[in-house]
Amino acid sequence: MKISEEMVQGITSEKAKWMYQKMCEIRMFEDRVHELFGQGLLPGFIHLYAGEEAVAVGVCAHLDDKDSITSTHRGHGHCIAKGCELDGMMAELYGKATGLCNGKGGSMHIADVEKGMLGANGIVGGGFPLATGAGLTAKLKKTGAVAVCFFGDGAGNHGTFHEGINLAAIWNLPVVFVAENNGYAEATPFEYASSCTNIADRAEAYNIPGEVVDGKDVTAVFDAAQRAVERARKGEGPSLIECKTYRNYGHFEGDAQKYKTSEDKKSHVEELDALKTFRDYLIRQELVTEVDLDEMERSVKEAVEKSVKFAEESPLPTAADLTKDVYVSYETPERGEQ
Amino acid sequence: MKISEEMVQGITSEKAKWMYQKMCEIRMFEDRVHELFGQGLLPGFIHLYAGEEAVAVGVCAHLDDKDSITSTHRGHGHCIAKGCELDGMMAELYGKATGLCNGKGGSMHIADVEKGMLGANGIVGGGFPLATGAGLTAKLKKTGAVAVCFFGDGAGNHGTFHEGINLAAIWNLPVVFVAENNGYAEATPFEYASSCTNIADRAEAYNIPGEVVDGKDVTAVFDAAQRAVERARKGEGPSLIECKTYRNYGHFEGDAQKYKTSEDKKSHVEELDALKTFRDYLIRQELVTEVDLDEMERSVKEAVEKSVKFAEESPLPTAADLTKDVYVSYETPERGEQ
Amino acid sequence: MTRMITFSQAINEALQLAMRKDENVILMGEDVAGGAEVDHLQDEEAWGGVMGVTAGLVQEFGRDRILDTPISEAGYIGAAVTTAATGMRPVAELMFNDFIGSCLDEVMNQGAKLRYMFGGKAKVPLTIRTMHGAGFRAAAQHSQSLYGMFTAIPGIKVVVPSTPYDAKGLLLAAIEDDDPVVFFEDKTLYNVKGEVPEGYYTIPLGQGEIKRPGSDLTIVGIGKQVQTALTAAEQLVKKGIEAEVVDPRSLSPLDESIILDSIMKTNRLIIVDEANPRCSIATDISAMAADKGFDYLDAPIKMITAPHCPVPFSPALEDIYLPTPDKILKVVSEMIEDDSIVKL
Amino acid sequence: MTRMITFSQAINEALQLAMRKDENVILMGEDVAGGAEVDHLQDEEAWGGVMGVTAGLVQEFGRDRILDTPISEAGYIGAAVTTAATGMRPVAELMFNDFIGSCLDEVMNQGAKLRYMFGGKAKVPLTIRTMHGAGFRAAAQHSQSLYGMFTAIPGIKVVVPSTPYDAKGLLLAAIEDDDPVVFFEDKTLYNVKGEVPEGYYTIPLGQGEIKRPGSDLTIVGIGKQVQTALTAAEQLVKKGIEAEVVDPRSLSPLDESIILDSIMKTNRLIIVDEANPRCSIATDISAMAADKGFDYLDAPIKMITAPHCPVPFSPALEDIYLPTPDKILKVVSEMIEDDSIVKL
Ligand SMILES: Cc1ncc(C[n+]2csc(CCOP(=O)(O)OP(=O)(O)O)c2C)c(N)n1
Ligand SMILES: Cc1ncc(C[n+]2csc(CCOP(=O)(O)OP(=O)(O)O)c2C)c(N)n1
Ligand SMILES: [Mg+2]
Ligand SMILES: [Mg+2]
Repeated sequence: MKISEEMVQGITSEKAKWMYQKMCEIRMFEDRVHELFGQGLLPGFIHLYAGEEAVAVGVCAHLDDKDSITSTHRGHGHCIAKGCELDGMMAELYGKATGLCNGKGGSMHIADVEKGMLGANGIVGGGFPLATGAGLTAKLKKTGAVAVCFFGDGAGNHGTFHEGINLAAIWNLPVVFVAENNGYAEATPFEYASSCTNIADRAEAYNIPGEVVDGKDVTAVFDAAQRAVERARKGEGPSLIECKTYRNYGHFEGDAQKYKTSEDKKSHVEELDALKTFRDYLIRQELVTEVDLDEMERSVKEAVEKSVKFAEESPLPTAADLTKDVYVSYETPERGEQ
Repeated sequence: MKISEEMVQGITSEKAKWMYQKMCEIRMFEDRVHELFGQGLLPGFIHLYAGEEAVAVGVCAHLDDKDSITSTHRGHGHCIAKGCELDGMMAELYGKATGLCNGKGGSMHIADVEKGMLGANGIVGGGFPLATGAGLTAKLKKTGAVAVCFFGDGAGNHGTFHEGINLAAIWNLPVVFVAENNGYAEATPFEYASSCTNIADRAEAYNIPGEVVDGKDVTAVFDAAQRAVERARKGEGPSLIECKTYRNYGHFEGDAQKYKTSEDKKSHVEELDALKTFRDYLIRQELVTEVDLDEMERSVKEAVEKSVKFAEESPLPTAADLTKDVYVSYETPERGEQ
Repeated sequence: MTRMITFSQAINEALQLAMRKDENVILMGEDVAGGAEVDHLQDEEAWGGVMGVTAGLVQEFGRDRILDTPISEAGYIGAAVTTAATGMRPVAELMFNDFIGSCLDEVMNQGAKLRYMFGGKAKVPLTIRTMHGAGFRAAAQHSQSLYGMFTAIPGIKVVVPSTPYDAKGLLLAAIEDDDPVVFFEDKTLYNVKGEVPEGYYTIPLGQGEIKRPGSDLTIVGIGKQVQTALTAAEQLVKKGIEAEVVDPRSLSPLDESIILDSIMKTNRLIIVDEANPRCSIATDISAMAADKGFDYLDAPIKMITAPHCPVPFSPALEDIYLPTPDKILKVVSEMIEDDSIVKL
Repeated sequence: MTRMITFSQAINEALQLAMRKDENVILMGEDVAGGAEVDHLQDEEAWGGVMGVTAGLVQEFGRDRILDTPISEAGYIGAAVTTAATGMRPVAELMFNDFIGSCLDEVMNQGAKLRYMFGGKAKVPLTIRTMHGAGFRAAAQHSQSLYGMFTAIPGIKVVVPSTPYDAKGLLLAAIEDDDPVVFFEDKTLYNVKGEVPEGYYTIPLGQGEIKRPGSDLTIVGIGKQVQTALTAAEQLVKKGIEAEVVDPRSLSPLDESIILDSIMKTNRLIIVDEANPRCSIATDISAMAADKGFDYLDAPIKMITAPHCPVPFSPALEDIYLPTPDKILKVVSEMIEDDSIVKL
C-alpha cells in the first residue's frame, strides 16, 4: 500500500520521529507482553493492540496532557500514545505496587489521569459517555481541551454509542469519536453484528461529520484527526472517524483465531504492516534518516526490556492496600470477617 | 390540511369504518379520562394520547391478534387500536380487580397479551428490545406475525433504540418501528434533545427504510404502515416510520404546558385535528355516510360511559392478590413482616 | 427561628446554596429546567424537574449550569462521572431510582470503581439525586426503593433523608463530598413540612440520629418509614412502652454504633423499611446486629418490610404493600408478648 | 457409574439435553457460537462461548438455534424477555454478571415484572446464564458476584451451583421453569471435576443440600465458597469439631428450613460468601436466621465475605480479598473460643 504522500507537509520531522517512536513502543511492548504471557508470567485477561498502532498514534499526535482520551479493553496502545511511562505500565500488568494503578487495575483498567488517559475499560461501550463528560468539562471550563473516545467496531452496536454521540452532538462538545474497526468483536465479524456498511455512516444520524480512513496508514489517520481535533477546539462540535485496521494477535491472549483467514492475516501482518509502511515513507520522504530510525528502534527495545526488569523487581502491593482508595473518605467499621 | 386522497383505494369502506370507530374510541376515552382525573377519581400518572390517534390506528389497521405491539407510557391509544376492551381498560385505570391487569398495572403498564398488546411501559425506550424479541419468535416459529414498536421522539435518544433496531436489522426480523414524534419529551423539545433532523433519518444507520409521514393524517400512516408491514411479512426485515404528530393534552395530567405556544396548540387542536380531517375525507370520498359516522360517534360515547360505570361498580383487588402472580411457581416462606 | 418549609423546598434551597458557593456545581437531568431552547423560555424553566424540585434555579444560574438532558441516562450519568473526575462537581438527577436499569454500568462499574481501579489517582465528586418510594400510585416501575442495591456497591455512598432538615444538610454534605453519593428523595415526602434554618449547614454522612429516645425497644426506620416508626412509638406510649426510633440517615457509610448503642440499652430491634425484603438494607442492619450486637439481644430481630413482590398499582393493594404503624404495633406485641398492644 | 466431568461440561450437557427435549429452547449471546457468517465456519463455532462452555452445540443444533449477538446486552436480553413471553424458551448468556450494568432494566423492570404487572396474564420462561466470581485475575469489572442484586428482585429466581452435578440438574430445572431464572457460573469452577450421571435429571429450585453433616456448627456456603467451607470443615475434624456445611444452591427461592433445621441442631451459624458484605445474600441469610432462628442461636452470626471494596487486579491482593479456609478457622476459633484451631 502506498502512504498518502501529500500529507508530508502536515507532519514535521520532529512529529514524525515522535510518531514512529510511539508506534515502535507500542509494537515492541505488545510483542514482549505476548511473550511474557506465553511464559505464564502475566496474570489475567490481556488484549493486545499490535497491528493497530497507527490509530492511537495518528490521533494522539494532536493531543497534549490537558486533552483526555477514553480507551477500551485493548488499551496499551492508547496509553503509550498518550504519553504513559512504560515502566509503570508493565508493572501494572504484573500487578505490582509500582504500576500506574498500584496494581489494582491491571491491563483492563490501566489509566493515568495526569496524562489525560482516563482509563482502559473492561466494559465495551463504556467510553462514549465518559469522553462526552470530559468534553463537557472542557466546554464549561473553557479549557480548550479535546476529548477523544477510542472504541471498537463491536462497541459501535452498544447503546452508549448512540447516547454518548447524541449528547456530544446536541451540546456541541469538543469530542472526537474514533472507531477502531479491526473487523471483529471477539470472534464475531463486524459485517454480521453491524447493520451499517461503515461505522462512519452512522455519523449522519447525529448530524456530525463522519469519515472512513485507512487505519494502517498513520498519515491518513493523522490527517483526519487533525481536522476533527481542530473542529473540536474551535467549538464546532464532535466528529466520528472510522479507522479500518486489523489486530495482529487474537482477541485476547489464548484465542485460536479460527475465524480469521490466513490470507488476511498474512497480508495484514506482512504487507500492510503500519510500522513498515511508515518507516519506508519516512525514508522516502527524507523526514527521518535510516540511522535515526535504527537508533530509535534500538532504544525502544531497551526501554521495553527495562520496563520488564522494573516490573519484575518491583514489590507487590500489601494487605494494607486492599481496602485503600475505595473512597476519598469513609468512616465506617469493617463489615464481615475477612 | 388536505388528506392524501390517492389512498382511497387502499382503504375499503369497512376498514374506513373500523378506523374511524377506533379513532373515536381513543379520543372519547381520553377526553373522559381527562375529566375523571380532573375530578380526582383516577390515581397515579396518566399520559393521554388524544391528538395522536391517527398513528396507532393507521398502523394497527394492518395487524391482527397474532401480531404484537409494544407500547409506551402513553399507551391507551395503542391498546384501543389493538383491540383491547374499553371496560377492562377503564377498570384498570381505576385499579379494579376487573381491569385488564387485575388492577396491578394501571395506565403505565396496561396490557393484553392475548390481543398481542405486550404492554404499555413505564420505561422510555423499553419497547425496542421487546418488539425485537416478539419479531424473533415470529421468525423462528415462522408464524408470519409482525411486531410493531411504538415509541416517542424522546425515546429515540435512548440506547435501546440503537440496540433494538440494529438487532432487528441484522437478524432481518419482521418488526416495524413507529416513531410518534409529537415534538416534546415531557417539556423538552425534540429539536433540542435530538441531533437528527428527523428520526427517520436515523434509519440509514441501520440500512433499513425510513420514512416521514404526516401523523395527523391516518391515511398517510395507513399507507406507510402497509408497505412496512408487508415488507416485514415477506421476510424483508424491519422499517422505521416517523409520524409527525402533536399531543393535545400535557405530558401527563397536571402539566401546565408552558413550553407550548398557543398558536401551535390552536392549529393542531382546531385545524389539523386528525378525527375531523378523516371524517371530512370519508364523507368527501363517500366511504362512509354522515349518518353512519354520527351513529358511530354516539355508540362510542355510550361505550365509554359504560366503561366508566363498569369500572366504578367493579370490586377492588383484595389482600390475597398482593403477592399473587409474582411467579408462576415459587416455594418459599414469607419474608419480613407485612 | 422556626421557619417551616417543605422537603422539596429544603432540597431546592440546598442546591441553590451549593451552586452559589461553588461555581463547579452544575445540575444535569431530564427537565431539571425543562423547555430548553424554547424561545419564550430562555431565562425561565418549563418544569424545574418533574416534581418541581429544581424550579427557579435556572432563573438564577442560567442554562449553562442547569443542563436539560435527552432521555439518555447512560449517556448523561456516564458523562457526569468524568465531568466530576475532570474538575466539576455535578449533581445529576436520575428522575426515578427505577431508571437505574438504564445506567447501572455508569454508576456501578465506572463511577464507583474509577478511584480504586486507578490506584487512588482519581476522585469522582458526583451527587446523583433520585426519587424513590411507594404510595404515589405510580406502579411497579416508578415506586421502587433501591437504596439497597447502591449500598451494596463499594465506592458509592448512599443517603436517605427522612425530614426537610436532614434533606438540606445531607444534600449539602453530599455535594461537598469527594466521593460519588446517591441521594434518595421519597416522592411522597416532598410536601411534608419541617423546621429548616436558612443558612448553609451540613450533616456529616455516616452519622445517624435518635429521632425519639426510648428504653424498651429500638426501631430503625429508613427514610419515610422513620415517620411510620414515630407514629407507632407515640401509640406505644399508651401501653407504657418507650420505643427508641433511630434514623441512620445515610446507609453507606452506616452509623453502626448508634444502632448498637441503642440495642445495648433496649435489647430489642425492629427494622422498618419499605424496600423488598431480600438482600436489603433491613437484612443488612439485622445481620450487623446479629453479629456485633448479638449479646445484647433478648428477642429475634424483626424486619417490617414490603413483601417480595413488585409495587402494585391499585391503591387498595399499594396501601397494604407498605409498612404501617399497625404492622409495627403487631410485631411489637408479639415481641413483648402482650396482645393488647395491637388493639391500641 | 462414576462418570467424572467438569463443571463446564456439565453445563454444556444440560444445554444439549434441554435443546434436544424442547425445540423452543434456543441460545443467545455474544460468541455463544462465534464466527457467525464466516464462510469457513458455517456449521462450526469459532469459540462456543468465551470460555468454551457452549462449544460443540452449534454443530448439532445449527445457527438458527444458537444465535450470536452483537454487543448489545439491553437489546438481546430485552429481546429474550419477549421471545420467552411469546412462546420460546430462550437461554440467554450474559457473558459476565458484571455486564448487568448494560441491561438491568430488561431484567429488573421488564422480565421480572411483566407477569405481575399484567395481572398474571404472561409468563417469562427465560434463563440467563452468567459468569461470576473472583480469583481469575480479571479485576474489578469482570470478577463481581452480583447474585444478591438479583435475589433482591421479586420475579427473578436465582441459582448458584457449587458442583458439576448440581450445575447440570439445576440448569435443566431452570430451563424447564416458567419464571425468569438467573443462573450463576463461577468461572474458577469450570475445570473442577465431579460425578455427573449421563441422563436428564433436574434438581428443584429452592431445595438446598447438606454437603457435609455435622453437629457443632453450621456453615452456609454460596457457590464456590461451599468448597472453601468443606476444606475448613475437614480441618476442624482434627479438633473434634464437626461442622455441617449447607449449600442453598438456589438463593431465590431460598431453602430456609434446611438452614433453620441445621442451626436448631448446631446453635451456631457462619455464612461464607465472596460477594461484598453489604445488603448481600450473607446478610439475607443472617437476618433470616436472626429472626426465625434466634432462639436456637448460642453465638453471634458470623459472615465471612469479601471486604467492602472492588475486586483488585493484583493476585497479591485478590488472594486476600477472597474467603479462605483459614479465615473460617479463625472465626470458628473465636466462636468456640479455642485459639488452637487457627493453628491447625
Ligand atoms: C458490555 C460488555 N459486553 C461484552 C463484553 C465482552 N467483550 C470484551 S471485548 C469484546 C469485543 C469488543 O470488540 P470491539 O469493540 O470490536 O473491540 P476489539 O476487541 O476488536 O478491539 C467483548 C464482546 C464486555 N467487556 N463488555
Ligand atoms: C428510562 C426513562 N427515563 C425517563 C423517564 C421519564 N419520562 C417518562 S415519559 C418521558 C418523555 C417521553 O417522551 P417521548 O418519548 O417523546 O414520548 P411522549 O411522552 O412524547 O409520548 C420521560 C422523560 C422514563 N419513564 N424512563
Ligand atoms: Mg473489533
Ligand atoms: Mg414526544
